[in-house]
Amino acid sequence: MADIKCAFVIQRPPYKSETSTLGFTHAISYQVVEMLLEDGQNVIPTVCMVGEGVLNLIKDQKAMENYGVTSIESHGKNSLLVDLDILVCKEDLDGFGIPEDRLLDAEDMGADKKLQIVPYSEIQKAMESANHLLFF
Amino acid sequence: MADIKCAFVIQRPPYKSETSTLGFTHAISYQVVEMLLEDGQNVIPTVCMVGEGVLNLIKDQKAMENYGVTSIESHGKNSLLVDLDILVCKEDLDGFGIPEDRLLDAEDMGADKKLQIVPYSEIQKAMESANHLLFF
Amino acid sequence: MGTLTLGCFSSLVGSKSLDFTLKLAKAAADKGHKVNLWLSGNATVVGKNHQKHLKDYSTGEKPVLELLEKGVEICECEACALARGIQKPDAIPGVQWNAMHWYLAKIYSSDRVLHIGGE
Amino acid sequence: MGTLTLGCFSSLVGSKSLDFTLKLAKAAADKGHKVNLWLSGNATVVGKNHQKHLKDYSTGEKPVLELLEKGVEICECEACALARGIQKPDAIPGVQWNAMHWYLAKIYSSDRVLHIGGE
Amino acid sequence: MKLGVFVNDYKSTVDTVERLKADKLGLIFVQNGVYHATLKVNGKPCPLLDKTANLYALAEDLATRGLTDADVDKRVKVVTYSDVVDLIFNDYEQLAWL
Amino acid sequence: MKLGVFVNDYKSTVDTVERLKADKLGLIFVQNGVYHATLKVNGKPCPLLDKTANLYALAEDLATRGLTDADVDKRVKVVTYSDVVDLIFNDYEQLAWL
Repeated sequence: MADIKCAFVIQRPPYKSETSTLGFTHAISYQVVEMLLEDGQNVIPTVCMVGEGVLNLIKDQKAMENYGVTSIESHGKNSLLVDLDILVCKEDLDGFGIPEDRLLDAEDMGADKKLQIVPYSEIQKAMESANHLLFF
Repeated sequence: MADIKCAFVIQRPPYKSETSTLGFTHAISYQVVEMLLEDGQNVIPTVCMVGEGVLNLIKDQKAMENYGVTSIESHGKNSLLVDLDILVCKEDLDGFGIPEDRLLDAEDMGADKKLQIVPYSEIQKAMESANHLLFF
Repeated sequence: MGTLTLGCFSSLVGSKSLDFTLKLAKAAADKGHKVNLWLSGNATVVGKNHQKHLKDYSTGEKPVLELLEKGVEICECEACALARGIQKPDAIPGVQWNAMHWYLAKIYSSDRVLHIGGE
Repeated sequence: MGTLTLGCFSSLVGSKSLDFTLKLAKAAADKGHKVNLWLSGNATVVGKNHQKHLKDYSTGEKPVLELLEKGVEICECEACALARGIQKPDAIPGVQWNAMHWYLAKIYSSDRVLHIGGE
Repeated sequence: MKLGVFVNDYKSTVDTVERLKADKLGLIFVQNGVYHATLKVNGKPCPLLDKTANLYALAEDLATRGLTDADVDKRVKVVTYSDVVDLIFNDYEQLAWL
Repeated sequence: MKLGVFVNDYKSTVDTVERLKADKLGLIFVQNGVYHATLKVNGKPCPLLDKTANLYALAEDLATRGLTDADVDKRVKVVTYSDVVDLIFNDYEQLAWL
């Protein structure tokens, strides 16, 4: 049977509510979903960062040092490490004046995936091609 | 000793978070605060409704019927019944196009107090003359 | 008849998003649809037993029991519950505890998914 | 030295407003100020015992115990706690349970009040 | 795509909804989202109402806030929970809560 | 009045802050409020920074979000929790959390 595609759209800023963290952790759990499915079945999330959601991706977050909690940066890095596609809205980054070199990567963890900075129209396409949308 | 005046500024719409309900219930508790204070000491809240907060005052709220919870209207009426001053920002009512006859009163409960619809400048004055501000 | 999977992160009291979720689940089950309900984040409090229903507050225990009786599958995020001091013996009997892949697995075989995210 | 009364409605996990409140209370107490802390609404979960501190989540139990040791008076809204299924035996020892007039009475004799309201 | 959007708040959701495109778009106003269907701000109805012809507002959430059918913009259909279930299964394939 | 306002969120608080008046007004940016002190939107700094000369941003909340002192508008002073306690007792008589 075919894969089921889900667009996980993260649109809220970090650390105000739990929602961006939960967006990443729910997406990462696709790795083990096969335990509960039949052979060949899978759920593939694409993570889309839009609006204030792009603020979650700024690197060097000191959340563990200051609040004793895993940073959202770590969750983003883990998402790359498990080969999730993370699409980042270019217009929103530009609007906030955030250059690409301020954003997280997971090279130090040996991830092959990188953030994919794309125009909003690409994110629209990802949403259109998804079976289900989940807004975080 | 003199009274301590507090401005309780309710600025959020109803039923999205608990905050407007808690604003009214905290204000109403001034009635029993003397239990914990010395003779002659008192805390006097003035409730100020601004911005989307004015939406809490629309009458005929069917919260008990639909959600099984006390309506914010009831809390507003109880506030009038215990003689709290409730100042309502006229500019915000006008902006939303809400006429005075859509707002709650507590006549049926025998309250003497009514909502006081005032320009924002009066609310500013109430805040200035308060010892402490509490934004809900 | 179809399958609807609902996910909810909203807290029990104050926000009416969780009330909405429970009511929509009931309306769908009443029409004969299969309904799955995933509770995560602050929504996990709804799966706790001994909620006192005071008139000023929403309560989740009664509607949760009703949904279970109607065959709605309800699961809450174990980590989210533990972090809030809710332990297994506190859970409403019949509410499952699992991790997030439970939700994705239910999504796999759903016709419709409504994810009610953060506040 | 002065008296600071803090009130907080925010939930323990997710929002960092409650973390802010606990840190500010500690900073003020460390400077020798008298601090009172009122917890209402979703913030009452912070007064529950047996919170499991997972790395992904804020925890309140440890900082609450620290504040109590520093002489900070902490009280939570009894009705708000009960509505969330938290009962007296679940309370962290030393955290008071009372109604809202406790907060107003503390405000009476405070030099400064910071009310951290809804979300 | 056939997208049903649950607009559940008043202020904060407009930006995201504004830029969503769909072959068939429905806006279902619930919770404080119902103010979009009822309030005129400085005399003007909410611009979201121009976004699609498929507009719905949940009756219970109107009544809870003291609003009546007469308050609802004529373009918006008042619906029950049962209607919402039918919209979900019959009219929209993807759903969003904003 | 001498009013210290804790601006704790990014989008939703601007309206209320805009119309507050005080003899002495301080804006203390905490939590996501620190974005007001750091982000330029379409090249423009946040208009709240023109509202008063007494502007502060909490160091821990900047660092938590991956922001550094270099990101902070020059008009804004970066402060610690200990500094905030002193601001509360020494500089402002009334406080607001918005």
